[in-house]
Amino acid sequence: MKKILNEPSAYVDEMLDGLTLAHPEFYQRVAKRVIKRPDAPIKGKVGIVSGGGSGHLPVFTGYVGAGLLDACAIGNVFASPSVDDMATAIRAANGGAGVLRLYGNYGGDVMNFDMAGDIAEMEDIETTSVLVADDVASAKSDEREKRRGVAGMVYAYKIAGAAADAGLPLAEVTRLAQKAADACRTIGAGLSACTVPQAGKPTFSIGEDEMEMGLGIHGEPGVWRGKLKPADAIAEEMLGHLLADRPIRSGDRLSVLVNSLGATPPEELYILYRYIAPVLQAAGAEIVMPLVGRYATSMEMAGVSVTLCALDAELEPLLLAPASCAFWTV
Amino acid sequence: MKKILNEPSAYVDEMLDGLTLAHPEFYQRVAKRVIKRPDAPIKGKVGIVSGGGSGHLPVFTGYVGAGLLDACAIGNVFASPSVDDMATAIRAANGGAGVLRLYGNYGGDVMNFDMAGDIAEMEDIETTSVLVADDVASAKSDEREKRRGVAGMVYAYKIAGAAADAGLPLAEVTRLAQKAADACRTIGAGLSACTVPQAGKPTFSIGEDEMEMGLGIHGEPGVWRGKLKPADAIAEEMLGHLLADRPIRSGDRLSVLVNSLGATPPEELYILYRYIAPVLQAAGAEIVMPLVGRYATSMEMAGVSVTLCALDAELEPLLLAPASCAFWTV
Amino acid sequence: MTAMALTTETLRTAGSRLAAAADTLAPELNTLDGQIGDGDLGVTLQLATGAMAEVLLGLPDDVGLAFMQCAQAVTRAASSSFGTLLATALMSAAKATKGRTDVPWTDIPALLAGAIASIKQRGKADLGDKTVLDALEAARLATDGLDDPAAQLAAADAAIAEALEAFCGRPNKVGRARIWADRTIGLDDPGMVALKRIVESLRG
Amino acid sequence: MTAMALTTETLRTAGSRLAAAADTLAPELNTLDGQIGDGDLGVTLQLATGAMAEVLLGLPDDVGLAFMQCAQAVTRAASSSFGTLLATALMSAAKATKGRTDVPWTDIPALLAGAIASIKQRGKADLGDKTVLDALEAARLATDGLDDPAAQLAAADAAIAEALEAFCGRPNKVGRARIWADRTIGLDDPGMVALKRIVESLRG
Ligand SMILES: Nc1ncnc2c1ncn2[C@@H]1O[C@H](COP(=O)(O)OP(=O)(O)O)[C@@H](O)[C@H]1O
Ligand SMILES: Nc1ncnc2c1ncn2[C@@H]1O[C@H](COP(=O)(O)OP(=O)(O)O)[C@@H](O)[C@H]1O
Ligand SMILES: [Mg+2]
Ligand SMILES: [Mg+2]
Ligand SMILES: [Mg+2]
Ligand SMILES: [Mg+2]
Repeated sequence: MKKILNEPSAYVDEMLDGLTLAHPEFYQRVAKRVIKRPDAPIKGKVGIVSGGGSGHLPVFTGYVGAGLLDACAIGNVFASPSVDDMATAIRAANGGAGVLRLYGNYGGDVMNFDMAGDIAEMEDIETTSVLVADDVASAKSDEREKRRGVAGMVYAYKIAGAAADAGLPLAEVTRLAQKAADACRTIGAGLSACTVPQAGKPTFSIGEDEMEMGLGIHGEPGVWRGKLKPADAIAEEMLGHLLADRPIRSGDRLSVLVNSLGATPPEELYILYRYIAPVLQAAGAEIVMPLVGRYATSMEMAGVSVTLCALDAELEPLLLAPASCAFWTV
Repeated sequence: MKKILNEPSAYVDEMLDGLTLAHPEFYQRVAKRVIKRPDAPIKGKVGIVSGGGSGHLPVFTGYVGAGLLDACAIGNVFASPSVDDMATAIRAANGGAGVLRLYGNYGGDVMNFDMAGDIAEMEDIETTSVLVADDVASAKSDEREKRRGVAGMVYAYKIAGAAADAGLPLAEVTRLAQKAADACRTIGAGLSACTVPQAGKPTFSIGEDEMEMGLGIHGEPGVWRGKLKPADAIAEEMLGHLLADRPIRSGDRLSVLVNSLGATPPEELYILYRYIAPVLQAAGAEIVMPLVGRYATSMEMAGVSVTLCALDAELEPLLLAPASCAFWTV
Repeated sequence: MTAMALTTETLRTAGSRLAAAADTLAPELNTLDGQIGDGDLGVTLQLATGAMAEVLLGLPDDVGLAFMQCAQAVTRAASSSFGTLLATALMSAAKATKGRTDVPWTDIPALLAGAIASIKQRGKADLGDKTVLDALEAARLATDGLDDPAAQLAAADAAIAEALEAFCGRPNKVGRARIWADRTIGLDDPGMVALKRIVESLRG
Repeated sequence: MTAMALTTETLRTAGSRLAAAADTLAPELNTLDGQIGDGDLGVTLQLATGAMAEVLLGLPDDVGLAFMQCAQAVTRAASSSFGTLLATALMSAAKATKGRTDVPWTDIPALLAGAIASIKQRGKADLGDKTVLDALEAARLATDGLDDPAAQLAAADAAIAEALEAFCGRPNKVGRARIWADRTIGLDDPGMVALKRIVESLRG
């Protein structure tokens, strides 16, 4: 295992130690595995919490910040946080106006967050929940609710965070978060695996000249595995999957996220973006705030994902509103 | 070669196509291999240009932006830009107050930038030059001027950019850039190699359980190669090299950059920072604006570098002054 | 287990038996889960029972509150599905027994029914999906009408064994194993085996 | 090459000969450079001569301006050390011949001396460091006093061959090869070989 770490079992806690030491202006530890904004809970503002397994920075914890999340519960690498930590995160985010649980659609996370919601309810904290389920490779469009949540999460965080910042009530923040989640479609492509520290060996193996189209951010199997294609062919196929799911309508305003799963450098992302942007524009879309970089990752996995987020007059200003965390400033 | 690209020979140009398409508010193409701020040249402001080989994003081109660089010349992967492009960058940055050439100490770059300076001189553009030579592993401290320039570049850009923004004259901007460059010490450690697209195979090979201490950002050989150590041992040794070169004095104010060479994820950087920060503090230093992330890279190379930048009353406010580019907002 | 009714003391005895047995049970459950899931079921059982063990001494006499503290201990420690479902079951028992210090043994089937309903809701699974639910349902049916804890455990044990046999040849329909449903034919569901081992441990 | 003096026409003839030869010369130079450097010397020669070839037809009669346009063509195309040093040499010749349309052959050693001085300054290298400088110096000495281009090229060719032999057993002291200085003992310096091949090509 080629990683810079101490004891594999200490990976997550030491990572959080470093994160909070480096950026106390963004991240405050509420419990061993719970991080909040230093100014949370903010009285009268709807709180937004998320959570999930570690190994995806900036997802999930990294997006705690102004105009984004109020608190986050952190699990082991690729494993759900505990119900208890989720409940703690909800409490830390609760400024009296209710709390939205906004996270990715993974079985364990869903059960735990639901249970944490029940606990919060017993404590008279009103909560709602929105699941991000944007990975078009993980289920057909007639079973959208079964899709995994991947990089589209970033748009949902940003838009919900701005809605909460604007002082909207819980029901509105929840509606807008759901609308943002529904507006996102993502597909990934992997070139290499990654290693969960406590497992010590790669999550899967893939040939020296192979890629996997449609793979998930924990290395879940994709649509096909085969010979590595040229960048333009990869981009073309990824766009094909995304646009088959939601075709472009003339006049569409889209944000595009070309995301590295970790090891893939920005140089390669820009090569992809160079192909993607003109195709979308030729189809009649206008691109708004393109994002190119590492927004949702799988540690040292090589690969990319492409997300399209279809905006409207309600979502666009929320996406463009100011926000800041250690990993992203808008 | 596991990379997402089209023709290897088109790697750099397609990357620049994507970069300028995605971020026109930051980057404008002046020539095929020259990028400038859209508002450059800025009348009356000292211009700052840099340049170097591709494959290090955000270095060099990524740091074109307000409070940073005015223009940049871009070479092939790991190869010097042409004299001609450097001269074009100097012209693009020249707002009549002179231009500082600020870049890393590599033989080819130095010859070319000197020659570009001669050309600029023939055109009556006043220029100065500051070389960043911060890699302590590449030469002993009595031959500091021979050291390679690595991640310390980022501090030199930031501080010189702020000085130019403040309206200081060329001589002052040059002095402060030199002071910033002199204030930086860096050491790298590599876990894997990277592949230059046109070469098609890794720049060096390294065993599955090996690391190389002191390696350069093109994979230049380091101090030793041996078995991968635990994070704390790596951090301890890196700090040892840095502090042997410039011991901490009580009351020191230091900025620290824990930088990924590419594939190494932020999780691992935070594990290192967790060790580094308390050691510096225990030695009597106060940490100012710690930076943890990918600031100077070698494509998909796994590894890290640690930079210490010793601040004083003159440098600190310049480091903290606002700046923005697509990769970094202060 | 020969007390007249289920009390907080019963929870203490049961809890410490499970905690004592967990280390021995873990490897088998990890291996089973590793064949079709992520191989952490044994660890989950260790974490859950270990966390419960820490609260046993201080449990209140109110059986409902005692169940609740056990549930909370599990939520703190075990975040994999089985841990969450165990906590869900304990919470449903807590709600059903709140305010009582003695719960008659004849209430056991009803408590199991409550747990089954809560788990169904939490995990969006049904009977027949080849999960721990099917083992719980077998136990519920087997204990119905019995009023002695030893007899109840013996009946549950036998019924779960039968259920395991009945489901072995069928595919898993929920949880991680769902994606590989066909590969699960011929394998026991790890969660069902876990419940069998729990019952065996309680029998002593 | 039998003209009375060096004119822009001389540059045209020389430039096209080099461009024609470059593809043949490149593999050997790439290989040599690959042993101790980054293996791009042949490519650099191709890029530099190719860029020069494009400007040859349009060169002005002022030899100085003609040299300058050649220098600029090289700076556009070839950014490796050898390209930059070649451009540096051309620029120094440009400064020395500016305003003249005829440069007597007896000026060649002085032009070489000027190139050597500029390259020394640009590359911070000295004679004896086993670089293209040592080959240029050998050519300068050999051409001194000769006033016929064919004789000058023949003398330079022989002198560079001697210099290569003399330096082979010594280590490289500048450029990329410096880091591996000891590994360069017994190998020819690629830049010196490049100059030898250039002279050979000009002899035809
Ligand atoms: N949604 C569900 N409903 C009911 N039982 C479930 C569900 N998901 C998992 N299980 C049970 O839990 C067992 C696996 O537990 P565990 O290893 O903790 O799950 P995971 O590691 O996948 O989160 C399964 O064998 C099954 O019996
Ligand atoms: N600083 C220098 N001074 C003089 N000659 C040099 C210098 N650096 C390189 N050379 C010459 O250039 C040759 C290598 O050229 P080239 O391959 O273009 O260099 P690189 O690829 O390292 O930039 C060397 O063999 C040497 O003769
Ligand atoms: Mg499991
Ligand atoms: Mg699990
Ligand atoms: Mg070379
Ligand atoms: Mg070169």
